[in-house]
Amino acid sequence: MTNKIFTKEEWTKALQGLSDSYKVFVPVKDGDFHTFKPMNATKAPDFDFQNTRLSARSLVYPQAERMFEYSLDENDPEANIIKETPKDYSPQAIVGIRPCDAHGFKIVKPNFDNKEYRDPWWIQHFESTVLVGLGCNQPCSTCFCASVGGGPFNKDVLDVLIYDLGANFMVSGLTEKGEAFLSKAQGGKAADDAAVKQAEALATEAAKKVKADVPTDKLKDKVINDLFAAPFWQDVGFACLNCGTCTYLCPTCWCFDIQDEVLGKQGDRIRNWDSCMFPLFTLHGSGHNPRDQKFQRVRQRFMHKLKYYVDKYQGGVQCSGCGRCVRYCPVNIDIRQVAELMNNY
Amino acid sequence: MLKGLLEHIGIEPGRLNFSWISSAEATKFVDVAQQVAASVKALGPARYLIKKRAEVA
Amino acid sequence: MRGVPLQNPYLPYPVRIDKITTETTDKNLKTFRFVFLNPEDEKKFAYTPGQFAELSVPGKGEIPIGIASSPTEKGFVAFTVNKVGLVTNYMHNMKEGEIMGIRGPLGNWYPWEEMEGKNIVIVGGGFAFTTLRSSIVYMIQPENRARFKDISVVYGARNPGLLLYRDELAEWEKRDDINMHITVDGTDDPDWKYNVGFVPAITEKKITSADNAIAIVCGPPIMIKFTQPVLEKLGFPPERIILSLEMRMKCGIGICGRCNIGDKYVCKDGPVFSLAKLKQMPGEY
Amino acid sequence: MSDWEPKITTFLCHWCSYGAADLAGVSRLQYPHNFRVIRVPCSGRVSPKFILAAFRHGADGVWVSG
Amino acid sequence: MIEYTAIIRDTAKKLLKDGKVDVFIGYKKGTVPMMNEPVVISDPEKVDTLHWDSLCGLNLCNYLTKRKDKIGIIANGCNSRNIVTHILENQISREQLYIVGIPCTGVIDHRAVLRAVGNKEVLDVQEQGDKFTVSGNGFSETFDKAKFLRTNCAVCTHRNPVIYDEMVASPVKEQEGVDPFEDVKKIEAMDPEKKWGFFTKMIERCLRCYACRNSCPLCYCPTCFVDESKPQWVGKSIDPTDTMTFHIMRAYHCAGRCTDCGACERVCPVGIPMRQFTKKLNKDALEYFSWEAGLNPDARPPLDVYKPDDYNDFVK
Repeated sequence: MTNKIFTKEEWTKALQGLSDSYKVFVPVKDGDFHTFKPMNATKAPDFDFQNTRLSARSLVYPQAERMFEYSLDENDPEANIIKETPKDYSPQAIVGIRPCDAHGFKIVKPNFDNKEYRDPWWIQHFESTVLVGLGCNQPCSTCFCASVGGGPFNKDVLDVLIYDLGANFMVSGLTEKGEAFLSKAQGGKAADDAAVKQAEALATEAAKKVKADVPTDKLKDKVINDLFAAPFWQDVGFACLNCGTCTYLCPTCWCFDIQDEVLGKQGDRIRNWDSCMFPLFTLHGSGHNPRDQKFQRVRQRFMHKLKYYVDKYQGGVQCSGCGRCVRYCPVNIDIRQVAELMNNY
Repeated sequence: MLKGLLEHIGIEPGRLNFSWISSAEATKFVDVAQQVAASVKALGPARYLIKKRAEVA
Repeated sequence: MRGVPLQNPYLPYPVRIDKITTETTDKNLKTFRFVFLNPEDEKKFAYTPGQFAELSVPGKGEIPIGIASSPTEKGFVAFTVNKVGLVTNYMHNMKEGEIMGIRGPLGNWYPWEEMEGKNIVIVGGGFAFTTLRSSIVYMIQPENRARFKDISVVYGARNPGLLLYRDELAEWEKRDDINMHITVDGTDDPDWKYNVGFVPAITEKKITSADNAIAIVCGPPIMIKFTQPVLEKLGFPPERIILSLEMRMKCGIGICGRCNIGDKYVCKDGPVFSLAKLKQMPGEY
Repeated sequence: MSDWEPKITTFLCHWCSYGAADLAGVSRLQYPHNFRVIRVPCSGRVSPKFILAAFRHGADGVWVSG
Repeated sequence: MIEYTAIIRDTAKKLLKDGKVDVFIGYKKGTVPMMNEPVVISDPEKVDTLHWDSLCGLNLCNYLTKRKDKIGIIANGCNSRNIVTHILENQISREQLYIVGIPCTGVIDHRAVLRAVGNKEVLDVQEQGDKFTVSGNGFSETFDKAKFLRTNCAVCTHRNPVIYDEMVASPVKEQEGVDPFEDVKKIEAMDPEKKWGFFTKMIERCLRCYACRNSCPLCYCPTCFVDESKPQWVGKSIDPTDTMTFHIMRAYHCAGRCTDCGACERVCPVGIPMRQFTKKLNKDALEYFSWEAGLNPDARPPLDVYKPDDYNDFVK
């Protein structure tokens, strides 16, 4: 494990150097919030943020992604044959991703990559990505990563972890992929013991600051149909607008829709994020909709995250505790409260 | 009002035209048709809101 | 990088429409017979009755449809398509010889191992008869017939014109190794020689015993709702009532999340479920 | 650019302007040929969606006439 | 403002106890500062969750659509105008409603507050009359509420409810001398290219989550045009043309109906000021038809009626 110290200026410079061998995505301030953008000279990366408004999931699993293309031209001998779109899987690095968002990739992995089916796009994007995490010195009051198997300096899934030591960054390689990334970084010097100690102290300190303690321990012992029939769903779902904010900002939501788009004789099959909050999500061709009421859709979201996923993969809840849905839900439906309701039901 | 909104967004005035012509007013039809064609022609090809191949990853 | 190139589970096999048959008098149901453009794809498309596939029309989209042909029928696959939405409307206007795609086989199948050595009761209604046809054709093949005991089929439609596969039904009716009970909800045809009555009622009349029997039920929700108590009264335990679910689907391989009910995906863990299993799942279907 | 001719999607009411266009034709009046006419039962049938759809498909202009 | 809470609770309790209403719709205090959750209460003992402060910025009228029961609801100026629109459009009947009017002094723009504290995390907000104090880790600042109003509230000229059964306080003074369309005029002065650039940039970040549509009380169609598949008007990806089409149509469907309540901007997860679309329509409605939505339950909306004196020169 390599630990290196960079001053903040050195680190930005090193990243610029790395742009030759990687597509480097860095958090950039865009209006009121931060978002991941490709590294370039015009906008400097800004590592002083709570978290990006949108999770980094779109860099591995784009909101809209072309799957296939085809020609509808009658004169084309290959007309109507659906063909794969060539993709660019050159290495990319997400620098400054928070450990919770990285943890999100671990949560969704069994969905995209399991023994029955393997999603080629997600897997190839994921495998070509170096996750360079930035530890959270100052977790938000809405964060509850520690309750769901993560933590502000959680290292699993990350390839590199950055510690913000004030004037300097201590950057430590965690995996082979991460070490390879670091070895290409120019500048910096080996970290001394004092720095390592300081970094560890930061991590311990931050772990203490994650206050929200969301109970999820008893969820696995509940019976699906009991929770499903619980009396609180109408109340929980009343305020919901059925917008897709929670699911689109979430690092662990994976649902998508497949659409064909045609322009002239050129057709594309595109997959777009979808949301279980939309009534259309489950509308049958016959007009029947098994989840036509909004409380049912709200219930589906929480049941899926906090119960179905738990039962299906036996690996905890489908939530990385990033707190985005808590902070940005326009009507303040709070997953922490719902988790408590479900856990104690 | 749609015309107002579209113009507000940047569709040039003159691209969208409305008129009211009775079925007996063939000459009025021709007049208006000439006006419409001239006004659109003067603006040149449309630049905005044309659906192109989806800009997606 | 591991496992690259991956086989892309979303990529449909190109097929040519070989034959289109209009099944019903209202012309809303047509059976499409497809031939694979690449013969090796037919081998990859090895299926078992009860499974479905995604029919993929370039420019329109994909629809999940039960496979109506039986794996014992070689050289083609067949699907019966009801005209309801964007894709199906388009398909109904397609002609023989046109190219499209199919993707599959997807989902699970009827529990053939469990069904071996048992009496089979098939209850079907309307255009949900497709995978049941597949099953019947599969079972009455000489090489398979001995694996099953008595086969009884109750199949109903709203009127005689809406029955699927009428020629085959008549043929099966003549056989002595399968008990056919064809019924319609009502008819003004004085020459109608089969039953008149709703499927649950005919089931109650014609099926006498649940001994060593397994029931496969596939039909509109209202039929299922009323058939279920009939079967339970006959003595079928929930484990031996097999149902096939419908759900809005996109990917068909348990990834896109749409057809999730409880901890199951209808597309991957279904569409075939026993009533016993369904009772443990939320009733969102 | 001078030989460029615009494409104008035109929605004409069956009872009014379409009749006028017809009459113009019968009377052999000359008018520009840039119009792609869609006859509608009433210009009230024209939803704003249609107008946007025309622009999205690359129309250079849209003319609705009742 | 805060004192309204107690009155709302008392009123709700009384209404529910007397059986005058089956349910009461209001806000409850959020679990996160500057966020409040709409709530429906049917048990008179539970009215203590009701809450009102200057951060209740949604539109409760949204929750009325097609309800069958008798409803008590709180409404400030813009919300009450939407109730009027709902009644006009037969989404709810006046007889079903018991409206508790709130004289409103504007809603605080939570984004502006965050900007003012350098996007640090706010842990607490306290209101004191026309001032409020926000505090978080290592900071505490007091601001003038008037300077932090949402942009729609800052130019609002209908702060008092136009329709109500009782008021929680006496009406406030309406603002005078504000020009609600200052920004619209600025855009109007641009040339087409600049305008297009401005709006394209504005919606660039749109996620197509439809929070703006769903938070809007005007958007109650069972199937929105973006969801229609036969024909499919709009692509569903985040293609810029599709996104623009969605925004144009969404806005246009609000023509002559929008009350500028600001719910759409409030809920947008990426902070798109989409009122720039609807405000133009509001301005045109006012200029051409002297119409402001939801002021009069007896007047038909302008796009509903034919008048020989239409502003369009083609109507002759």
